[in-house]
Amino acid sequence: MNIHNVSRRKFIVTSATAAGGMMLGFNLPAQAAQMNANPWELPTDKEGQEVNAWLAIDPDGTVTIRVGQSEMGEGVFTSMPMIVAEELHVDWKMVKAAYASGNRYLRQKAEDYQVAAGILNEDHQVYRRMGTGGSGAVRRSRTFLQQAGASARERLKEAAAQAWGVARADVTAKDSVLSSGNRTGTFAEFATAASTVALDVEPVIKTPDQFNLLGASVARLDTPLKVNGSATYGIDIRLPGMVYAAVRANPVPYGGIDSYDADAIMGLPGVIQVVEIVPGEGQDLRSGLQPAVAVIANSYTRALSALDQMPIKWSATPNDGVNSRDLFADANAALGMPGAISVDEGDTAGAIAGATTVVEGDYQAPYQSHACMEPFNCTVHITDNRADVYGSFQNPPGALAVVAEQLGMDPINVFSHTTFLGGGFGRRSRNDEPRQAAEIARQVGRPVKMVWTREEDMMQNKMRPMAVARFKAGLGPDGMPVGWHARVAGHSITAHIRPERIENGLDNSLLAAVRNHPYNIPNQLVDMHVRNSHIPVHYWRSVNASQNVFMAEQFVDEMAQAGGHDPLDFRLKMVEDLEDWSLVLNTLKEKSGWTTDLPPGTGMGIGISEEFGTVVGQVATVTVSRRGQLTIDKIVAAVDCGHLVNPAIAEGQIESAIVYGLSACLAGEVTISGGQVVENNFDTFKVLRINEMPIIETHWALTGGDKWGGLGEPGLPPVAAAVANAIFYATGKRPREMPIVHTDLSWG
Amino acid sequence: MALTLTVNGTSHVVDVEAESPLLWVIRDTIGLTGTKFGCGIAKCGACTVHIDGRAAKSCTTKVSAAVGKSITTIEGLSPDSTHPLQVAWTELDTPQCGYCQSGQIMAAAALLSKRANPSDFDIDTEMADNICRCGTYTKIRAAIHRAAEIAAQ
Amino acid sequence: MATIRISIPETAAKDEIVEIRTLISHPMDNGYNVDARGQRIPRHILHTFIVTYNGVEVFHANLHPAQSTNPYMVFHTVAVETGTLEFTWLDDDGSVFSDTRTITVQ
Amino acid sequence: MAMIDSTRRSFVTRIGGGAGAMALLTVVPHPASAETIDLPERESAILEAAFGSSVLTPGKISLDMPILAETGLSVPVTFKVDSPMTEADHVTRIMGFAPGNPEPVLADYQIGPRAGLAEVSTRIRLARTGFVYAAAKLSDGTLWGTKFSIIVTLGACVEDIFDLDWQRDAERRAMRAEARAAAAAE
Repeated sequence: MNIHNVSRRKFIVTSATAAGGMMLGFNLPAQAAQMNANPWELPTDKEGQEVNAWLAIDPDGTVTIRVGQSEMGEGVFTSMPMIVAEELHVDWKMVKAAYASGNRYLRQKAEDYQVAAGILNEDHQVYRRMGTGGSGAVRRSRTFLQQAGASARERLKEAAAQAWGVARADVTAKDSVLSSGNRTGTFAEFATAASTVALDVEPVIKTPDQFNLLGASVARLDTPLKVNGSATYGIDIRLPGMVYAAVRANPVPYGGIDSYDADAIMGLPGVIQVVEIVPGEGQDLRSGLQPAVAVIANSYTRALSALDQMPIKWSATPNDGVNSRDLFADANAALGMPGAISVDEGDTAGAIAGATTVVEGDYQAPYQSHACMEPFNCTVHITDNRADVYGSFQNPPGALAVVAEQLGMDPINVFSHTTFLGGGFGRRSRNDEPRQAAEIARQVGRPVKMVWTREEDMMQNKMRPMAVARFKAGLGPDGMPVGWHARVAGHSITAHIRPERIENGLDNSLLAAVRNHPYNIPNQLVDMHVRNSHIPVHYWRSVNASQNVFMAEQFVDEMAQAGGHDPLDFRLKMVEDLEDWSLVLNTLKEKSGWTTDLPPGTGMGIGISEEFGTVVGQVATVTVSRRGQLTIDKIVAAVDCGHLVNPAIAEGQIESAIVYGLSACLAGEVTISGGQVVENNFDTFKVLRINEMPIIETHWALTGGDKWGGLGEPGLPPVAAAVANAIFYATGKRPREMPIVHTDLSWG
Repeated sequence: MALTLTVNGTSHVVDVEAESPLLWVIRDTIGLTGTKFGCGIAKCGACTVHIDGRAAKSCTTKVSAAVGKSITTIEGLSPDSTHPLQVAWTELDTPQCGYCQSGQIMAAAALLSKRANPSDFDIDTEMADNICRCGTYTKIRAAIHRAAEIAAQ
Repeated sequence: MATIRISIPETAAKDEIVEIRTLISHPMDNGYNVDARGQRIPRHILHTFIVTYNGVEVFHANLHPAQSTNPYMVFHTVAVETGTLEFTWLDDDGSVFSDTRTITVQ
Repeated sequence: MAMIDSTRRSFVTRIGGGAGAMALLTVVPHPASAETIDLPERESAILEAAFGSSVLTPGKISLDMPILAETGLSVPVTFKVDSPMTEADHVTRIMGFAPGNPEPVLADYQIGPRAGLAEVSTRIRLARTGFVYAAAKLSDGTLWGTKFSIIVTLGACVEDIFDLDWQRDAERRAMRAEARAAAAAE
């Protein structure tokens, strides 16, 4: 049964992953088309024929489908080509993927067939959207990728029809073969003709019920490159004549440099020069150079050891006294004052004042680091009137823009080449590092690869913001909420990156999953305070929902307990008018064997939230020893993202988000002391390891229709709440602070 | 100074300082970039190689300590990804971003050479050094069991 | 005190069109930036830039919040006669910044 | 200060590789094919007040700026008008607009024959991806205009990544407000 032949009926698809077995979908035989280890746009090895900007067909039938998003593990190098292939009717075994060109994105506007089909307008760029974020790859690219495949298919059919003297309607295209009656031909044969065919009407793209390939768990195209070490990441780039740069900035972000003694290390082996990086006029925290110093050498290890031996005196900064304790105290103090209002419905204060029971809860979440496995790096090669920048970009046009700005070059002459990313998680959509590499290359005058140590990567990271919250609710005689007030104080990314979008102190993104919780409560007040420090912040997997759901969904449990309700039924009652939330909660109830009747030291807890259009609920089962030793036994997730492109990859993203979320709620955190990041490597920054891995089950509860929810991030926010709520049932103790390691869980 | 290293059966004469980390000699001097840099303090496992058949963190192994030894990197595990682990890894589509997977596979290969049919407990203790930020641990565990099956056939 | 940098040829041929480049240091707070508490930093910009040539106005710019920090301006004028050019910037807070340059016309 | 060279407004580029046959990709960044340049309401009102009319004929004035900027904090731009700048025929005023900015006006220059050349370069702030407009008034009273589409990458996803979540929240709240109103009416 193909998931998508059953469109209207809501159903649950189980693909337990205990042994990675797939209940549904199938693995096609290994790819015939050989993927390039260097994934950036290459002239096709053979004289391929480009039918449109999204696909080129080689004489041997290989079809290179270009990918606008960055492959950082979320599977876009497979899911995006699947969308094009669904319409193209190509033999999937002949498909290989390569990145779309960041430079071409600049120089070319939307193609005519996209404009004629009403999918894009003439002012859009040819690849429309090359940033990767907000779990938007499928949702924001689906229509124009389907159109690219459909319009190419119809042009291939038209070329064959004209050659055979038949009507296009009498030509069929299936698995790269065109046929009409007894005549057949391959896509490769008609590719050149197809590239110049003009259609009076562009084909209409398929609706989900017509999908054949989409919905199947086809094997990932990039896996063969990732099991033999051949896949190229930014850190692996090697260019002829390339030199290496080890760079270090003031440990207090954006602090200055008093002095450094280059002569002390010039004589060390392989050292070529020392480069000082000075911020230009008007460059600031948002995107600009930090004062830094780099040692250039003929190998990275020589550059790094020289940098370590070079005496450097960092300037004092106004932020030397900043530490997490004071930042939290300042933010918690703000919880006592009215903030910028985001939601104000009914008379919340009155409702709470008149309530039978009043519930209150304070929570806290620290700065969090992305800690991608691949430390930051970038390679820049400047020639007379051209610059090439290689790296693990999550926003290739942004990297290109930054290098052009820093070198004073016209962006048209700058070419970004995206590699595979050793993790992005939002961090790599910020391009201060390519700017730094461009400045080094400008001074060095040779191709240079800049590599950050793990310590530099952690200390100069743009963090997931910290936040604190206070909730207050009034319950009626039936124990259901009559009034609900949420107030958040925290570090605002918008205020840091786009201050002009802050109107009288309000940043709604800081309230994600608090402002748009699903519960039907008559009187609601949500307000907030911006409390920024000098620490730069940026998008982290699921952004602020990653702390807000830990806080809000624990408070929902506190209301349930105060009202005498089962936490899951309590939520079901407040979302009974919402079909998708009810389906997810009921699926969870059934699949997790939900109960709060468990022996002491064992507990089940629930957490549910919606982000980027996808509703994810999770039930955690935990065991806590009397001495407070926590074990996460199992996480059961129920997900409604509407439709699935590749179930196996989608399931991998839910599981990945759960593990990333567990790392951030169990023991991992970033604390600031003396204005600096304390946890600067994996000895002090704790992440989940294989021996701590729970069993994870993912169940699809798809409502279909026009819902196309994201998958890279929505799986993360509920896990911290589910674990915390489970801990309460196991121990009676409520961990109000992330990470949970700060709470003594001993009981009995 | 000139040192001779045997990597994946090939000997290389490299002009590097004796205390250089083996990781960077393999990556920058010899040019095998499949072995990855993740932390530099032997805490993440991305740099795992084999030295005389045993798993070693190449970021904290001095190149001088590897002279005269047989060094194996991910590129040397098999000529065409036919090692049971590579077959199992591909069959289960284990990698996501893939950056840690060379180290994961090399650590798993050393485990399999010690224990042909490792238990989950064996895997937990042996593979706890190898961080995966994408969280592919379930598939890593399943792929190791699958590789043991393939090797046994 | 705002630092001012002006580049203009010292000599020019009669009626030659000369390029003038000016830079003045000023934060140009556009009124849409916010402080660490998310509160708007009030608008404080240079709102007018006037250039006179022997007393005759040859360039007049109304500056707006979209003008970048440290306003930079490149424009041209005809070297009609030897004389003095005066460059004046007017600040929201009422202060006036000015500087002069002379040009000799053969 | 390196000024961006402005020689590449429209050119033909051969796309290497992929296309066996040479694919001529002509970039006409801002086809001013329409009869007039129509500005959004806010901007045309200001233009009306300043120039006496907001009907701009495409031509004579050009905008030279990079097609891409990262933060948009300091974007180099050159306003250039094709005019002899004589007593009889010269530019009297040049204005620039950015509908995507919190405030519409980018630039406003009053010049005359004494300028000799109608070309002004500066650096401006742009808040988001979109069109930038330029308008020129000549001594004969005629008005000319152009527009340029620029991409601002940093913060581009700030406004839209939560679009769907806010929309679904608004729908829920509206549905429930109606239900409460209906219940109250009974």
